[in-house]
Amino acid sequence: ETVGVSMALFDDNFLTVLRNGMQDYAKTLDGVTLQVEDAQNDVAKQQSQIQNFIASKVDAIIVNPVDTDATTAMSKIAADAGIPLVYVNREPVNVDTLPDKQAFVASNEQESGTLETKEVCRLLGGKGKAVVMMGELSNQAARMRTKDVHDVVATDECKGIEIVEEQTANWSRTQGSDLMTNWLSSGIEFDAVISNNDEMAIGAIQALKAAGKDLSKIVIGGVDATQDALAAMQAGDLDVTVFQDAAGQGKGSLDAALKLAKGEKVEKKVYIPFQLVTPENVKDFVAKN
Amino acid sequence: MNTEAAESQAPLATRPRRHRVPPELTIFLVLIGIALVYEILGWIFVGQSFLMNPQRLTIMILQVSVIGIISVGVTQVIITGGIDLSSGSVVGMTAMIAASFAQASTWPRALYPGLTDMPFFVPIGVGLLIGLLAGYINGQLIAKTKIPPFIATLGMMVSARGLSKWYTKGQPVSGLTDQFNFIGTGIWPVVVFLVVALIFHIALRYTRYGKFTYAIGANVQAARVSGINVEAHLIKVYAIAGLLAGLAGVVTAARAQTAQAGMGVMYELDAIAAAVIGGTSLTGGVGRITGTVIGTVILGVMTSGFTFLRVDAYYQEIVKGVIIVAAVIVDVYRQKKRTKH
Amino acid sequence: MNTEAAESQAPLATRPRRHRVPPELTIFLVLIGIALVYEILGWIFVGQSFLMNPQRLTIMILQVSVIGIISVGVTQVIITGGIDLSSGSVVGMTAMIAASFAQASTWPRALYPGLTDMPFFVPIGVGLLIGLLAGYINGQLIAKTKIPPFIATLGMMVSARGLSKWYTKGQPVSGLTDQFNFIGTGIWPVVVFLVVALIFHIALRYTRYGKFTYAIGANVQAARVSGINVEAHLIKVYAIAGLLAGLAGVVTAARAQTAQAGMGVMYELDAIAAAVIGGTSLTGGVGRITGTVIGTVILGVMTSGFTFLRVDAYYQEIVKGVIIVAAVIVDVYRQKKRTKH
Amino acid sequence: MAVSPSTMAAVRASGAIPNAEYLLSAEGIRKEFPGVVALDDVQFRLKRGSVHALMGENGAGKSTLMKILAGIYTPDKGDVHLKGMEIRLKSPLDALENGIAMIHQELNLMPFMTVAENIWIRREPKNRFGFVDHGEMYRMTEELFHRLNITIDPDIEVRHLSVASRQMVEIAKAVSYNSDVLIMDEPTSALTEREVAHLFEIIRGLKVQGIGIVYITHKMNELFEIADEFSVFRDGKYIGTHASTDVTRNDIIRMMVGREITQMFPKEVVPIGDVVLSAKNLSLDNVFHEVSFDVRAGEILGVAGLVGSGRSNVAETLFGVTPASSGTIELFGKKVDISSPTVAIRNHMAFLTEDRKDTGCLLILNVLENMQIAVLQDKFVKGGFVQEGAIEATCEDMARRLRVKTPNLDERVENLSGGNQQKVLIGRWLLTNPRILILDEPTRGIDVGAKAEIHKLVTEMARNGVAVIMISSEMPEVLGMSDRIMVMHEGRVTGFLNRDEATQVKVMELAAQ
Ligand SMILES: Nc1ncnc2c1ncn2[C@@H]1O[C@H](COP(=O)(O)OP(=O)(O)OP(=O)(O)O)[C@@H](O)[C@H]1O
Ligand SMILES: Nc1ncnc2c1ncn2[C@@H]1O[C@H](COP(=O)(O)OP(=O)(O)OP(=O)(O)O)[C@@H](O)[C@H]1O
Ligand SMILES: [Mg+2]
Ligand SMILES: [Mg+2]
Repeated sequence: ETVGVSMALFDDNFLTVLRNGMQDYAKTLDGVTLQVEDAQNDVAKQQSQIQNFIASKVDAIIVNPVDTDATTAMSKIAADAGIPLVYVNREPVNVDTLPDKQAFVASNEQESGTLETKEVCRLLGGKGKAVVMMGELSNQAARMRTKDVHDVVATDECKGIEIVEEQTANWSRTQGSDLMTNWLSSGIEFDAVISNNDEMAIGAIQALKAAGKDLSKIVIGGVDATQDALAAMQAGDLDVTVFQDAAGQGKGSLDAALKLAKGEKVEKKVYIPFQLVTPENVKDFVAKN
Repeated sequence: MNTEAAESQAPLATRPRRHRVPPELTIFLVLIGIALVYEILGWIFVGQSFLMNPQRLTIMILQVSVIGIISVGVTQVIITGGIDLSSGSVVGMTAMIAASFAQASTWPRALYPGLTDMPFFVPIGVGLLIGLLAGYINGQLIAKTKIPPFIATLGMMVSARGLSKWYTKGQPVSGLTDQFNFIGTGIWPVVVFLVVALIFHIALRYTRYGKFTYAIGANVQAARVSGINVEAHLIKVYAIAGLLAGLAGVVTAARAQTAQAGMGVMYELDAIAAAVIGGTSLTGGVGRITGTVIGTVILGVMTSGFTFLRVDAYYQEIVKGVIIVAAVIVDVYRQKKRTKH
Repeated sequence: MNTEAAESQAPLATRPRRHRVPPELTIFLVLIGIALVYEILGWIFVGQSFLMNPQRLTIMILQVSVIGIISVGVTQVIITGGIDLSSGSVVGMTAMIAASFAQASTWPRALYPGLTDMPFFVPIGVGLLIGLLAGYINGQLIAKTKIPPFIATLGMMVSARGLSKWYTKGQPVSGLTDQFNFIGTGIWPVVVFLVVALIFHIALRYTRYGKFTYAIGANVQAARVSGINVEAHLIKVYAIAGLLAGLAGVVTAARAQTAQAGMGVMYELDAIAAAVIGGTSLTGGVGRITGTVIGTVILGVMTSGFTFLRVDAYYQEIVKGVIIVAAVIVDVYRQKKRTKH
Repeated sequence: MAVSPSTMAAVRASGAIPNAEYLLSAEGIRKEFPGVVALDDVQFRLKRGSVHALMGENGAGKSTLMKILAGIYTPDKGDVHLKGMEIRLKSPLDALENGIAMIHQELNLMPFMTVAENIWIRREPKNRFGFVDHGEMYRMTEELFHRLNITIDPDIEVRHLSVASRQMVEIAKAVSYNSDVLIMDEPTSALTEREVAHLFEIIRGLKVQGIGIVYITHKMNELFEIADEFSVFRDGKYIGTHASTDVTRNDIIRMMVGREITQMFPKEVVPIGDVVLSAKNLSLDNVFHEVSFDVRAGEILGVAGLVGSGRSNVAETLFGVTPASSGTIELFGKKVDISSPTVAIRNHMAFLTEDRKDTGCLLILNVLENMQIAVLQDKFVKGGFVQEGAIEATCEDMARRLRVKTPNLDERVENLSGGNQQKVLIGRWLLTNPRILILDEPTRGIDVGAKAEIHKLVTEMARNGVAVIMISSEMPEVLGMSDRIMVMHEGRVTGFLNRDEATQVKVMELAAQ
């Protein structure tokens, strides 16, 4: 069987793990070929890739949506062509009305920012000042995770936390570092850094170290549990991150796609849970992502 | 004098104009060449025909029709000797704004709850207007303040992208009416592209607007002394480019049935590449819409071919860069041979 | 003009070389202006000084030093009348490749487990070499096949980005040695930037290399009939631009202490913008490194100022576009006033 | 046997110049461009210490042959000998290293670089650290200018210089190579008499040093003044070589164009009508001041002056290219604010500019597109669409009348010879049927035959009631064609002379003050 895969973006560390998980799994299966495409964060390109897959008569399609609101059109195209479609990692807007032969495999994105912020809140003892580093503003994960931060801070246990600054560093480590330095130079005081991903958090750590700040006094949280993040956590710099089973999602989505291609039935929604990573359990994750 | 005069007059009277090899021929042959290579490789490696597949023929153009629409405007800008870096961002901006006037009342999170279910021409009109306005501002900046087009449109590129993120604080705009989405379904985007290309092909070749566009690109000083109101004309050209970027934004939103602030990122580069591959010269004065259409289709064929041949995504980009360069090398080489000295 | 004519009638032997107002003065004043605006707004809204803060002064330049290093090369390319779109991608590519030779043996997943803990000059040398090679290929394509620089470097842009993704299949390269990271710590990137700027400032103004560069950009035909080997020189200029992009890649990786395939995306635009803001003309023949440095610093000041004034992220981009345009408008306007006739 | 440039350089350096009858000779040269045979079995022989003029109509192939000798084109056939040794030039650098320097017909300077940088490019003096020594370069330029008696500031950027000054810089640059062969392709087309005389002094000085000079010109009188011998080309073919003392003006013209040209300035005195253009106290800040004059229908007003006297600037202001800072212009008795060329054209004006490369030709466009551009402002357009057939026929007709030498209207203007480019531009303006025609150096680089033709056209237009303002640096042209002559000096009008009182001396007196 040939399965066409359209990834939102190749340059993303987390999605790279997911993609590789899928590809490694495919190699263990007999007669399964993957055709993986990079949508470069472009909705239209992704849609075209699906249409190209259809023209090439693949047996199933896996989509990691760029824009989860654009999935209605994609579902329709695939359904019209009669080719099974599986969404992975990002929840499509039409998740409750998916046509036949379509499914969704992911973790519940809402959990990640929530887990992160709750742990930060716990470490702060429910009060203090926090700065928030946002990912690329047009990106849904960035918005969702930032919203999670606000939701958690609005809860009773964490009401004492004040968000003093909130800026974007576009998922990037260097921009995260520059943003942190700019904050420090403005004399912003804070007790925690809540970052939308690990890369920016690491950037913040580097900037804080360069400024001679005592990292043990500042709680730093990220999301993704990348290798670099786990290393930072083991070094005692990073306090919180959230593990999302990228490889598991990759494997799960391919399984679902192959089943659908064979005409078998699968669950419409397959959730693979997030897991909180802290210095206590970090060892369990080092080998995972 | 008589023999002399007769001789020097003869060429003009007897030799017909026209009927020269159109300059697009080479690049058209490059296109055919690429397609044939895919066809042959297809039979060898995939056991399928590349071209004899109506679905693929459609998607080949469909996937680049938005680039094509932009590129028609960008071609005209480049012919005047300018450049437009803002088109991709204008696509994003108009997609967002147009879509916000195209939301259905059934959608729970409409941006303007009071303005749902508008007839299709409202969002389309708004989109075109926003594009036109962006282009008009570009044109004004360039014509009036004499800053380089690169900077004026770079500024617009950054600002328009910012505006589309700001407009809904990054939230996508979804739940669009079927009426609006219609323009993005099936081969409608292709139709829009080809109609736009035809209109501006005619405008460039057969109207005064076109002649002036080329003259400005060839020598702006001489054009001014020849009585062309260069400033007014440049504003027109940039406004048209903006209008077409606006149209492209509308089509993009309708195709995706949603609008997102990140739409159209880097489209300006593809559009410029399509124009240049098609023979438009970045130094101005040279270029044709037919060439741009061919350039656009080359980009589409290339992409479809990669998927068809199951080229690994990692290699796709590497090869894409090489093909763009190679296509232009072939073109330059053949042009040079024809005007050798 | 009459005074000009009168002057040129005066006896020659006695007149000293003239000391004219440097053309960078205007844009320098723009920079000062922007800084002062921030300073004043700072006192009003934040109750703090913008400028009297050594940490901020450092980060203002630090955050743009990589752009600056690229821009020094890009400036030279633009002076010849060309353009380099590949620099951002070359940064990404060299960052990846250089970093892969800089991994520490303590890192569990080194790409070349046999080649860990190499002395710092190995990865740096590799990075510079890769950059040089990319630039050399650009130069060869442009000089030998006569394709437009836009296309040659666009091809390189796409291919090099593909290559950096392909190199580790998208995996980041981390766990770099402290020796290697050193060049990215503290104000070292700033030092590298300023040294590079100084070297090429001197090269452009006081060496034949520089004179040839300007001559080619001002009038390539004249340069050729004056006996300049235009092709060989262009190859040199693009190779240097590549080399500097390579250096920028090394610094980027060292600063981030990791390399990722997406590094440097869009840097080429910032680098070109810095050059043009600094007075380099995209039509060639005009430009100075001092101007480019000022242009780069303007970008840095702008960014720091936004954070300082707590400008909402959504507005930042909108305002950034406006400031870029406004800076160049002021510059163009003042230049015009000075050479009015 | 071909000798490499380095060998030649060595030979040159050693001073052991092999004996040969000719300094430079080219035999059997053929050069073809797509659709045009520019040179066909052409020969050319240059003696040491002599000035050899090349004559021929526009498009005869003069520049092409010279570009071959300067290493810019490679010939399809034929060979070139320098001092008896065969050379094959592959680049301009080859030519320079072999001691051949050339002043090109179209000026080739770097506008944003200083005069000194332009002259010494590639040969900049270096100090002991290997850096360019600007002080030394300035000094070298001064020395060179002093020797050639040129007064231009070496430190000024070339873009600030007038066409004439640029021409002088080109000359100085070519001389600075100390070459054995110096090719000058129409060096005087932008110069007034004073500079021409100056140039001839320079040439005589070079001759004495044994340098061979090739001199291309369309100005007959220059030929007799400076050339020792001359060769005539016609339509890419070699016609013959003669000593300039052996022939008369008419002989040469006959050789060049194959016919007699009886009337060089076919001036007709026609009845002069009403004032159509009246300039009152026109000034442009720091450029020209208080310029007032009238031009009447049917009148040809010649404008004379030295280089840089501001004539071109006045013309540009009249046409709205650089609107006046004060003063008024009346057209047909009504005050008109000519704020742009568009306005001027709408008021039936036409303006042939001085610099055909910078402000005239659309080089990369074809003959048709170049000719039609001005007339499209208000004619040959219906509902925005250009009436292709009509405009094409009209342009073709005009091209034939002006005897433009081009394969067809589709030819890029870039590929036309300089003189033919000028004709295309004249055609552009004649097509608009102007009532006021401003001509700035209308016959620059035009051959004698075509010149007579253009003069005839201008006369004809005047007869039809067109008011003509003609700026010219060629004294015979001004004197021969004008009804009245306005003379300018340093941005001010210094006097008017009527046709019957005007003489060369009187004009010069007013021009030089
Ligand atoms: N690059 C070119 N491509 C095509 N045709 C050319 C090119 N250069 C010159 N020609 C043609 O070759 C012929 C000879 O041109 P050339 O410039 O040598 O004439 P010329 O004798 O110098 O004329 P003029 O007195 O007007 O300068 C002309 O017909 C011209 O159109
Ligand atoms: N683009 C320019 N920039 C600066 N100065 C200029 C420019 N063009 C002309 N000038 C100067 O303006 C003065 C008047 O020039 P103008 O061309 O009007 O004189 P002219 O009498 O027509 O002389 P010419 O025979 O050189 O054309 C000259 O001193 C010239 O150096
Ligand atoms: Mg010539
Ligand atoms: Mg003049």
